[in-house]
Amino acid sequence: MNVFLAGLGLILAAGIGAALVRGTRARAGDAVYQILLIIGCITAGAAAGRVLALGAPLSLTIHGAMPGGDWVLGIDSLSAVFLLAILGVGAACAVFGTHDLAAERARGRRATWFTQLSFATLLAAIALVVAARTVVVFLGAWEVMAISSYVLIVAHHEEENVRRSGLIYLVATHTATLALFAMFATWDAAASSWSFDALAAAAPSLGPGATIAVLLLALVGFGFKAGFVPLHFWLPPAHAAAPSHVSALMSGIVIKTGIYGLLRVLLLLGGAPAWWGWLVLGLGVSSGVLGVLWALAQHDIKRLLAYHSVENIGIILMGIGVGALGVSYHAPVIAMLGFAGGLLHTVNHALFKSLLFLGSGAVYRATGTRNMEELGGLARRMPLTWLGFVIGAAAIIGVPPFNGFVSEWLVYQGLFSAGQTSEVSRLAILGIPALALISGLALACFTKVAGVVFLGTARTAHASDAIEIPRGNYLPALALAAACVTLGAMPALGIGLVSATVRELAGVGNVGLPAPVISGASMISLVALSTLALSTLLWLTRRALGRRWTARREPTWACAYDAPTPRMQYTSSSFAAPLLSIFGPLSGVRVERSTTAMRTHASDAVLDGVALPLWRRVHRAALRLRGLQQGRLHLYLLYVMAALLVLLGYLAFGSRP
Amino acid sequence: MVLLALIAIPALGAAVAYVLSAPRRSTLLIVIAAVHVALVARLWIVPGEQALTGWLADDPLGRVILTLVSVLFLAVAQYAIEYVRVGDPPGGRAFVTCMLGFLAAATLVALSHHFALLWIGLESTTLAVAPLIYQRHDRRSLEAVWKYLVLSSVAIAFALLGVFLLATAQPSGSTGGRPLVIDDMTLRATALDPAWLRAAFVFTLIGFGTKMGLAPMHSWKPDTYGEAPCLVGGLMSGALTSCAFLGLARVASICFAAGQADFIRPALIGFGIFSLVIATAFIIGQGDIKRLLAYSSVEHMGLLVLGLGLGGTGAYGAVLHALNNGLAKAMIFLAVGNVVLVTGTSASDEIRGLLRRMPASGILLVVGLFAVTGSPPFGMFISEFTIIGAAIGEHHPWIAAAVVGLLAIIFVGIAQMILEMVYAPPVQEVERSEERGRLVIAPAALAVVVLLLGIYLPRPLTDALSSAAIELGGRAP
Amino acid sequence: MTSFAELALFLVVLSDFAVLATSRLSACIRAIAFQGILLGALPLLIHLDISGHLVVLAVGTAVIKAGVLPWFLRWAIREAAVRREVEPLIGYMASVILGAAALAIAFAVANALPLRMVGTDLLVPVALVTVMIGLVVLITRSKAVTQVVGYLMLENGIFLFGLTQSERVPFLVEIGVLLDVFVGVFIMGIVVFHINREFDSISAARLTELHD
Amino acid sequence: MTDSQSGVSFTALAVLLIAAPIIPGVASRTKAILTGRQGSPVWQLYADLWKLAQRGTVLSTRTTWIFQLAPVVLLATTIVAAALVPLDGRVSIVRFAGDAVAFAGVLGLGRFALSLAALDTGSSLEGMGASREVTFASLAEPGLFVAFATLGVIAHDFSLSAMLGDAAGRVGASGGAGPSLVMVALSVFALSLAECSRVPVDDPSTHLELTMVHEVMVLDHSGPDLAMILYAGALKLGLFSAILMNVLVAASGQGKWSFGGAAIAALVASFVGMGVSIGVVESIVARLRQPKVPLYLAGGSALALFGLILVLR
Repeated sequence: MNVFLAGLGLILAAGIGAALVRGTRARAGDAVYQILLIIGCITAGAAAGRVLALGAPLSLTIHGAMPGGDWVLGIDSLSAVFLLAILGVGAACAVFGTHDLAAERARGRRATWFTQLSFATLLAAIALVVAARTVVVFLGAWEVMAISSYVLIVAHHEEENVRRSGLIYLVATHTATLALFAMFATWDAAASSWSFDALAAAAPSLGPGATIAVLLLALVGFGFKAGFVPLHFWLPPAHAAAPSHVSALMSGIVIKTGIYGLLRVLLLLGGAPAWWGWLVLGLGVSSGVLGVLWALAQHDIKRLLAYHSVENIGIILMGIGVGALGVSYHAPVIAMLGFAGGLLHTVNHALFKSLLFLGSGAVYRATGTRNMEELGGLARRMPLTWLGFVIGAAAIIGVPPFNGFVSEWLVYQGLFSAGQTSEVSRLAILGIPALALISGLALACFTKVAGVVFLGTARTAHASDAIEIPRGNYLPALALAAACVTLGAMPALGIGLVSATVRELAGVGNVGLPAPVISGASMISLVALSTLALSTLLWLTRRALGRRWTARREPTWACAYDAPTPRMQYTSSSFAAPLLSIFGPLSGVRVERSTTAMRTHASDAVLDGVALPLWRRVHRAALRLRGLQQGRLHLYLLYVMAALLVLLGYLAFGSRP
Repeated sequence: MVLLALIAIPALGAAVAYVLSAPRRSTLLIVIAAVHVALVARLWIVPGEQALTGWLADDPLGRVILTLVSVLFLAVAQYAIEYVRVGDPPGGRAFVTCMLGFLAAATLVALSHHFALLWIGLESTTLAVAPLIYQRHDRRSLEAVWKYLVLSSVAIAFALLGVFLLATAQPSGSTGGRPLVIDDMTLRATALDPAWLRAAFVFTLIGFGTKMGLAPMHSWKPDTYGEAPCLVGGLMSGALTSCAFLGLARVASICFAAGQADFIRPALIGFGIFSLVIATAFIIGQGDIKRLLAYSSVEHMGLLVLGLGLGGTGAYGAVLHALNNGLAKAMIFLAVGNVVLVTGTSASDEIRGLLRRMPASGILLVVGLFAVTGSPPFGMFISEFTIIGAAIGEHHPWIAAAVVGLLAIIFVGIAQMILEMVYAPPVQEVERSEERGRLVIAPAALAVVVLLLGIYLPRPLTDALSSAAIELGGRAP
Repeated sequence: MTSFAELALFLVVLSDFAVLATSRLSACIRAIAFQGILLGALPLLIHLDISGHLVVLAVGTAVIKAGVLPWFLRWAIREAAVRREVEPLIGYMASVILGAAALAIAFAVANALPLRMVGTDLLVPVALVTVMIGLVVLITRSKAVTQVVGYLMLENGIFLFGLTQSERVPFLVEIGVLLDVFVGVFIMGIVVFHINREFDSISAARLTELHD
Repeated sequence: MTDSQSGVSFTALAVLLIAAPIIPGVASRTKAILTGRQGSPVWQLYADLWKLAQRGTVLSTRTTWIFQLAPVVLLATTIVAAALVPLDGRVSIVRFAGDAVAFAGVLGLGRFALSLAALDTGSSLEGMGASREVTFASLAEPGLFVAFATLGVIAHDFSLSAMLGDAAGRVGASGGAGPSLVMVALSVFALSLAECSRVPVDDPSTHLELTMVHEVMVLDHSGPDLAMILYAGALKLGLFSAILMNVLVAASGQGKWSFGGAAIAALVASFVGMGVSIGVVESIVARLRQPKVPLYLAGGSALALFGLILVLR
């Protein structure tokens, strides 16, 4: 455990180091920051790895007069899986971020040491959240994580909408903290102390009402942070506003702490009732479908990726829902499949989503704009970013040689095996068409992004004179891409990583994962490798065949129209139009027509439809009360008299002595 | 002996300061503040001292509030030295005198175990602070001080009536013990006449409630904090309201001892929730930062009274919350003071670009935002968490839900204003920050203390809080 | 002996109504001064064993409440051109009727209170009447000085109520209370003086600049 | 799987690779006969493939490496998909629980590559084709998955070999799952017409680019690339006909053919059958209007869903 804390210390030291070595020797500061941070991640990761490898959870109790009893930290298999994802992706984002900010610092716009310091604090806080074993440490680290990510989101605070998105984010996370506040308070009422073990011990003695309250509050609190549909409204604006390496970390890791929280509560409660499993499965399906639908409607590349995070959280929730159903209907096989699918998809999503965000960050750095309508033809000018992005895209839509497919395959199996049981859990099989629709729409959406942004010809000057970003930037991206491919080609790796936790979650002791999963894993690697082998074989024969015939270069055929302009290419909105028209108003596309122009923009159903109008109504109600304080002393005296009379009435007629 | 010194030194200092010249006045102020803190520290080392035949005594509840007042006064004094020199109307001769007078009166309130003495102390704190509110000598501060004086005097009159009713509730002769002395009254609480005791509680609740600024008797607060200089606002919202809460807590402890718990708990909870609702309504869309902090003070007073009314760990949470709220409120008031000093206005939509113009105060404001709204790393989170835990523990889940909901809305209102002030770009670009170094030390120190309270509660403090909670009809967590 | 006390208490009620009825500020101040004298005399009339501290208390009350404060209030309004009270919110007649109602309520409540009678049974009702009329004056009048007079009347009422417990409430406390009231009114007087200078007329009604 | 068994499935794969291009030929032939025309010979596609293989390629100036990689990936993925399907009606070459998901995933990868290649050329027509192709595919996939789920529930195993192979046959008709199997067959037929871009959804023989879907995506490909794409299309048709044949055999309730030869014959017969039925559909039904296609696909999926509910009940 001390190794882990040493790792965290190194990460914080990296931030402080960057803060100290600022000013003229900023380049040295960057180097110190990167080296220290990577070493910190490796040491902390080693501790987590050891827990997974040896299967021996670590624990550390710090005694002292802290409020709410002494602090307990611990790493069990669940924390270890999340820790590995956090530290790996965190290091990659840090490296990308340093180079990204170096370019910004070169233009002298902003001192970067503060961003680096808060990035290091954020990383350390997330690691602490995952390792916390008492309420005070958990909520403390949770809020430090929320505050430091707020500070990072409003890095470009001179723009008005960045501040607005930052405020929406802060309000959402603070409401989440208050929900957790109430959850832990309800739970603590029955517990002896504020530590998680005491909570676990008190779980059986929680009354039915209290259990429902705890479960719902957990769903709201962690749901806000995870961002499934009704509570996702803060996620797209926050990710669009944040610098790209921060939104990569947030989308890949920070929203996963919500999933970690749900799993931790499930573990402590020892399984949830069936209704909760159905609710989570329902939320997963709705988040998945709506998330990808709204992603299709976006013009801004980072908002699109953010909505895809909502979709993938939906898939993860479907996995957890199936797992919870398995536990509540006492079917360990379903539970193990569901949890394995959900957990592995969390890790996979952390990898390919941060890869995609780093790609979009590189595009933003090179072209200065995020609007897909102004991009195009970047593959030729930024080949390595394009390679990383297309691998990420293939991974996210869940096709065989990549890691996204493995976790979706597990979720499918979980859904199908639930369908085979005789009880009412059979209805879970209806999740299969939903998941198929989600991956179909995801394929449509990422064909659109990859095609419109990187392929075809440059639509504006921004895109045409884009230059490839320096080497330091796309190395982390390619590392993540490599991780996606290896996990895709060797799924046994990923499944082995999560098997210990899955056994714990499903509460089946140390029986192995179901046999079809193990054999399936090796078969999938066979499918993946055969696809790659066959493709290379055909590519080589095609090359050999082609050399005999010269390949002529002509302008694109396009039915012999010889003056095509870049504006005639399919844009992001036209590409998505057929699909969005099918779903009608649900897709939230607002069309503005004037005599001369027609513009479409995507609106968020929950943010514009529910959250903001609700706030305006609360605001209006408050203003109506403003009349109380209109400045006349007489009325103030009357208020005091009224209060006195009320109390005297209470005295006279209130409870008899 | 220490108790008398604690009151006499500031009182004498106040008289002497009136005749001294400006620089020596400031040094006198800071010296007395330091001596006061030292004496209070000595109280912590050897607790339980008595003076004036039991009229002045040191008990855990009083000691916690006294520590808050003393530490707060030291920070404000350090801030005042610079403010007196550089404030828009520089602090005159009466400024330091009134501050020291306030310290003496507040110490009297904290230490007195005789209700009438407590009343006199509270009345003198009101009168000591009145000239400080009128520091700017313009029409708005004149109106503010007038309303403050009239409302407070009426309230104090009711409190006096309450004290007299307490005296009538006490049986005369040997069975009743010394009249109006808290220790005797708690010992012989069952002998008190319930009808008079309840009437006394009603009037003291109105009297001390108005001094605390509970809704609906809070109308003087936004005007007073809005017009008074910020350090005075900090002093009042931190120390004065806590002394008023101490008075109410003393009366409540008598009532709890006399078995009137089921009469006073609904009243306290009712006032608590009502204050929270009113505070929420007025914080949203508030235009002035100082008035917003006033309503935030109303909110936290509501939480204190709610904690006291809930019982169980609520009493422990309430006393700890008084400590945290005092320090956090003073910290954010001093930070706002720096801003108002430089920008000249407290209207929030005219203040922009603090991160550029005054980075230190800007960051302190953001830290203050998270401290005042009870976010975890800070002390306020622990006390709010205890109070809400008590609400659930004492089977009032709906009250807990309502409180959490209102806190969420309040956070939005405060965050909306402060974050816009700090992060929006300044109207005209400014190259070097117009920050005054010395004015940042006090709020920064307070911020550190509030953060520490969230992470580490020293053993003596937790013992004092636990015994205070038991005294107030609750229990330690 | 009790007849003298009852006479004094009756005069106190009379002075209450005088304040309610008059529209001229100087008449108000004279009425409250007269009430001060009565208050000074009452402790002597009620308690037969005239001990040293009772005399000092009585003289102190009389000097402060009858002498110093009324003179001070006159000083505060000396520059005010207008010496008449602005028409109160509910009119003079209504104020007097309200005063009468307060009297009725006071007597009804006084009988219900299980108070161990000390001195005459008239003391508690008169105290309650004075408190209530003080509140009426405070709320309905708009002139700053009249509100101070209302506050003084409120204090007098509570002081009267305090007399029922006088032997139990030690001397030092009585003096302390008296001093506090004196300092309070003193500061209010200064503020009234400043209001007088800032605002053309000293009507408190126009003080509505601060609002949300 | 025993080595004799693998021998049969490998030969079945070889038969598919060889015989698949007949299907479009048979389809156009049947359509010609029904509409009273001479029509092109059955082996027309073989001739085209051979001709294209000899030709040089013309590449657009705008395209990158993805344009040349796409046909290769399309063909490779279709072949791998073939390895997953039990062509001989008993067991496929690669068999594991949940390989139906792999089947759809592999086809998805091919479609992804082809759409990217279409967008790479930068022409608006190819973009339109890619957009429509991806839209219809995303609506057809759920239906296909429901069909697989129904078969899986019947066969109590989510792998294609069990669903379409022996297990379904045994349980099929006898277990009272007959009607739902028929519904699944109909829905698979309807959805395969969409997947392989045949008439009701898309018309391979039209020359008006604005109405095309799949064809317009491959406008810019030429020479061996175009040959690979056409061949992959034919293979996909072969796959779906094999799946359809297995479902129908399961629905009819006879047992499985014990020896290999009959299975191969049945496979070839399914190709011809598929060709004829496509030809019949093409001559009876006209192409659907663009906004009507989602309804058609929803109808196909609803059929499969109804089958699933029947089985789950």
